Amino acid sequence: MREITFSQATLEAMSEEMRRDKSIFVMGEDIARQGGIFGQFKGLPQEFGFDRVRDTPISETAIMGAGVGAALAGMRPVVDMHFADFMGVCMDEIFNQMAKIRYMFGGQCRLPVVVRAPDGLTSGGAAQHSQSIESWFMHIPGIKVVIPSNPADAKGLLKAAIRDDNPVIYFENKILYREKGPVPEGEYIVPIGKANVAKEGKDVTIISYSIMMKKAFEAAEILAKDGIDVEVIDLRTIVPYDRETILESVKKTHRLVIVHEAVKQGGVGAEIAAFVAEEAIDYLDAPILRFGAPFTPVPFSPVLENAYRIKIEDIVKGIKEMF
Amino acid sequence: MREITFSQATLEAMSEEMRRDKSIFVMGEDIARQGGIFGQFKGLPQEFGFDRVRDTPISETAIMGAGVGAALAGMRPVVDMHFADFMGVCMDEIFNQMAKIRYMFGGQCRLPVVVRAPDGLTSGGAAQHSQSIESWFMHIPGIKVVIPSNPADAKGLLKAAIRDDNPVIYFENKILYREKGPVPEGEYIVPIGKANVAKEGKDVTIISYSIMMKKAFEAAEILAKDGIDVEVIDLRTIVPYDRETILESVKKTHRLVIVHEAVKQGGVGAEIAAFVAEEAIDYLDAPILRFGAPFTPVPFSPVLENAYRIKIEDIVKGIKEMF
Amino acid sequence: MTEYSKELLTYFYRTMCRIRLFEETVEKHFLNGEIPGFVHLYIGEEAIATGVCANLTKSDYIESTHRGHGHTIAKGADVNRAMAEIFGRKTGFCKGKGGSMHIADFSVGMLGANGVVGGGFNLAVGAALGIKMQERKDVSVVFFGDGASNRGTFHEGANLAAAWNLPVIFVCENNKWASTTPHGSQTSVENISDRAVGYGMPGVIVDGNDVFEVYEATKKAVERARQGGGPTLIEAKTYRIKGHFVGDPELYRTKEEVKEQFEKNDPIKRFEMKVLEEKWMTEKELAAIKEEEEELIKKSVEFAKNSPFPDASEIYEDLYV
Amino acid sequence: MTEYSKELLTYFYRTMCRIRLFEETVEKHFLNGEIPGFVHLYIGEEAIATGVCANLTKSDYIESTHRGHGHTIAKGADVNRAMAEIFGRKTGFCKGKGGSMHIADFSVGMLGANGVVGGGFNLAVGAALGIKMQERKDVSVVFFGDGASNRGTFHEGANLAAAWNLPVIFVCENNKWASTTPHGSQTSVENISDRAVGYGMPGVIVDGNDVFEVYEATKKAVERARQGGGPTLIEAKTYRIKGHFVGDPELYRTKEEVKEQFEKNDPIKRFEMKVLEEKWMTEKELAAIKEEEEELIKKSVEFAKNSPFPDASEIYEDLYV
Ligand SMILES: Cc1ncc(C[n+]2csc(CCOP(=O)(O)OP(=O)(O)O)c2C)c(N)n1
Ligand SMILES: Cc1ncc(C[n+]2csc(CCOP(=O)(O)OP(=O)(O)O)c2C)c(N)n1
Ligand SMILES: [Mg+2]
Ligand SMILES: [Mg+2]
Repeated sequence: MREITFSQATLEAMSEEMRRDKSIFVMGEDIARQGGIFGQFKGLPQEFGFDRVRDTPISETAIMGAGVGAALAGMRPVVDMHFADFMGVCMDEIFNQMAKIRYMFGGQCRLPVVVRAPDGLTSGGAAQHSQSIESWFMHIPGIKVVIPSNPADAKGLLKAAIRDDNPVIYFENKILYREKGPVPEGEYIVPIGKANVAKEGKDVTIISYSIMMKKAFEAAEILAKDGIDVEVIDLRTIVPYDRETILESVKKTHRLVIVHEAVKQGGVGAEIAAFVAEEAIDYLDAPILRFGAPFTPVPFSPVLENAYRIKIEDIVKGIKEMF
Repeated sequence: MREITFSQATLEAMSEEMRRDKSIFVMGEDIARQGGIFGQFKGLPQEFGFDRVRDTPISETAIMGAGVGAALAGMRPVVDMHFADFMGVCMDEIFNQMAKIRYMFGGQCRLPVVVRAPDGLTSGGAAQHSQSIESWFMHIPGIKVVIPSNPADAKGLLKAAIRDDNPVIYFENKILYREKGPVPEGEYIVPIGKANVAKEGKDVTIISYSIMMKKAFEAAEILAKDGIDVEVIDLRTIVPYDRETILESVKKTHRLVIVHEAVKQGGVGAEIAAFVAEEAIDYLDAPILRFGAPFTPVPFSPVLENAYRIKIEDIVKGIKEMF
Repeated sequence: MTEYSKELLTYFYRTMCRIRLFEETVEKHFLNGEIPGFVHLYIGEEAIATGVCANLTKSDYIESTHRGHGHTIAKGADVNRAMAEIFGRKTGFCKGKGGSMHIADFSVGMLGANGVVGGGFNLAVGAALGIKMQERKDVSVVFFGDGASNRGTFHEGANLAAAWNLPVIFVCENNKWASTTPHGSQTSVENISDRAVGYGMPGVIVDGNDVFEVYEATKKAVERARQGGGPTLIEAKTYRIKGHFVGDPELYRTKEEVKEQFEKNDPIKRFEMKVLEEKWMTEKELAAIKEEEEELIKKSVEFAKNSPFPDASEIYEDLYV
Repeated sequence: MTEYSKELLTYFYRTMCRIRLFEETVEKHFLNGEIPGFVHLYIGEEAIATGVCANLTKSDYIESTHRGHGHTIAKGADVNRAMAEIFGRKTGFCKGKGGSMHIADFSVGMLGANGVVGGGFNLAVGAALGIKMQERKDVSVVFFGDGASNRGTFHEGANLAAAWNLPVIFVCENNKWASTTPHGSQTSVENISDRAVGYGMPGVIVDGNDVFEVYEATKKAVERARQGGGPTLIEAKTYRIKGHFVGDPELYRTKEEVKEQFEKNDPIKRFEMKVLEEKWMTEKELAAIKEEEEELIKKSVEFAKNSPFPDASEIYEDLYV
């Protein structure tokens, strides 16, 4: 299969969908003239014009609010948050407007808005340009949340998000943009809500998503040498998360580890662990381990930033101690 | 002991502290002229003047941002959010500024800001005036979060929050305001970070906080009749939460239930459950149960709102099934 | 002096009466304990929604506020379903999920009241963007209070609407109060319309108690917008006659102040005086309209009260498509 | 024509040179791969921070932006510790936790750069509130870009500062670009200073490449603020000479445009020409200052490079008091 970058995969999804449906447009800061700060919009305005690929002012509440309003008027907006870190600026538009409009108005409308949110650590991004805040949205009914880990899923999930008639937040990792992977030719969708058993195994389940899938795979490889057969699940969607796949795996392996780059406390891992401790505790042969960032903002200096990162050794060590 | 309302207890805390320290002031919408929409600021401007008890414009980013700025200039601001539901408006000020300023500037300053946030269901408050969003802040390093369940704690925790040199969010339940309870005379503090074993028991632990403590107690009473001895823990502080008290209790009772009014998915209960599943799974004799709101916004109509509420019967039934 | 068609005059009077009677009725039933939640009444401000919406068609949009009943009615929503929503019934526009603060009727382009002050600005701007991209001739109107004009969302929405030349009408209902704070105490300008300068858009002031003035100013703004001329800011000066919400103890002002304002500026009285003086309508015509509206509102309460509450199981409906 | 003391002239020249050299040095080491993160240079805008801060004392506050080195230096921060911070060293102002985008020196009243555009407005307003409540005579200055003027936080901060009559100076550095978008494409007014009308505060425009003009306008605003006269909005027109950040491919403008602007408007050249023409300073004096600054900046790099990185364990420090 051909290999393209994550960034190119999102571009393909965008242009295929925009060709298909004229009501789709995209807006955000620095996406048109420059093609996006990560190049993830390059060429789009050339094909679709500056009307459908719009640079905006630095006005996140207007960008998000106008996305919602345009959807109410029959459009299918994709809004770009520049950095996921800036979602706090328009949090009210996200959680009090976008998430609630369909429900509180009794289902009078559909709200096909996609929010694209580049997240995660970059080198030296520091406290306000490195965050992973997906877990907040797990607690906000009315939004779906997807978070691809590789180019193929990036394309398929973005297409699914755009076609969904509900608001979908699409978290895309800044480091992953540049990474290549096999992407099928032609039309396909990765369904929202379905996790991917990326590697089957029988001894322990690692659940992860986004860039941490790489560490999950690496840990699995190392552990294989010690005879530990790891099942690796890529969550892909955080809301609604795939309860069946998780339970099935845990019932098989009897051991659960969750890995994400976001802060451990109150992270997505907490919900997954709690879910399993509620639904399948009797199947567990070991504590549920969570790996996530320490409880601090992201520090700038490379030494500190490194210390902030999840370490494969820690995952490996943690898993070994489960046996 | 004398009995006063939760609201009066917060007023006592405010005035005692404002008398003690001239750098303390409070600002927010409709707090001065009217005394707060829940009467929780009544009389304060008369004693301390409209300079130290300030009505503000409807500008949450300015209120929150100016609170942080005033703290940097040496004041000890208390800012009122009117309804916790509006914290999304100034989420950036909360999570990117207030929470990070001390850390990202390498400890150059102290940030004694208290954010008061009235939360929870009221009758008919509907989607945007009924929320409990404390769990977001569990995932944001740099803030402390307290959430009292009764008048005595309301006073002691507010005083502790005001004296703390770190940002503290103080969630206060709108229904609790009117409820009376015994409050000691004179000076006292309820320390941040320490849970309260509100009722000792040996068979099962219920962890709760804020208004749900009432349901926890009621469930405990009902279960006592069936010979089930419930230990009830009032978390009091969510960040940092009291890991020791939780572990101690679970190791004693071997059964854990968490109850909060907030949405169950991704709530505070998820973190507590995950923590216990990581640290004390071997002590558990039953699944960890969580009770929280369904995964929808808060509906308006009384019938729906009622259906949205946590039911004591459900807690009782869930606990009975643990044995 | 412009001449007005009988049809328009009738619309003005009928709509203002309908709103007034609706609100008085809601107040009564709220105080009776039959309506839950928070209710904010539009009494004394009827001329604004009425004068503005007289210029709109069903395919135009409005974004409303926490004080949204008047906007809903003026935009042409069915009063039965409006009343039923406020009573929390299944037959309400939002099937009882919204209530007073979240009333909406998408079928007539009323995109919703909003419990968040200033939450509507950018939704309206986005709806206008949709209109423009679809090459429609419609407009998008956002109602907002003097208090709301201090929200950052006003600024961002106004800038975007102007920079992108979108068909938005910003209608500020300056009723002199933002809840308990008088205009001027927390707002740095006397005239909200002055803020238009900062976005290079026209800013006009009208007497918000005069439905004719509101109508004329909006007409101009709407025509401009439909022709691609971009946004306008209209400030309608009025006064909040009732408490901020039903049940407000109103500790912050005197009864006399309110009484004086209402006597001087009741928009319905002023309309009646004007049309009688100008001999545009007769006492009899006015009385007949009022009676019809009384009947309508009475029926709406019956409709609401006879409607079932939603079933508890419906809590899970309408979240996702 | 005002006369300027030799001390002030020296401060102007020294500060502008220091900033320029600092920035050129940072750029070089960034491109060398020695500095992580995002770095935004202040080259070509030196006259603004310099002219503004010449009016301030240590107990006055400034809030800065993502483009904060110039502000930091102009407010009097030690360049060694500034450079060390940008290099991520333990001896930096933030012990390496902040970096370029979060540089701060509270000891001289520099309350921090900000990675969030428009994040500083209300912090500055709050600091001014603190000043006022403590009955101090200090002022609080917030620097912000043309792009940042479209953030809602500008509106809320400006309104609050004006409504409460706080000692805030809003200094807009209109460098014609907000990252990749030219001024005018996303901002609804030509002059940001026009927005002052909406808050009833004075709005003035100055040539931001002329340190004297910046100085004079700020002087007036600062005096006004110190005397309780409230906030002022100053718009300093300038041009962003470098890419938005170091490494910016600058696909959105031509090299010629930039070159022309720099040749015409380099604030340091303009200062040199003026003081020589007016015979306020000699070539020799200027050269001597520049040389001293070159030495200083060279030393700062040595200081930074010789400083240790923080220890990994320090990650847990400085979170809570
Ligand atoms: C973001 C936000 N802040 C505060 C409130 C609480 N609140 C509801 S209405 C209101 C006053 C609104 O005043 P104005 O905009 O003038 O409208 P009016 O009530 O006068 O029609 C306030 C403060 C809110 N609902 N939303
Ligand atoms: C809230 C927010 N939105 C977007 C960004 C990304 N961003 C960083 S700088 C910048 C442009 C700022 O332009 P301007 O305010 O004119 O300042 P300048 O860079 O020209 O000095 C943008 C969009 C950000 N950091 N914060
Ligand atoms: Mg008002
Ligand atoms: Mg700029």
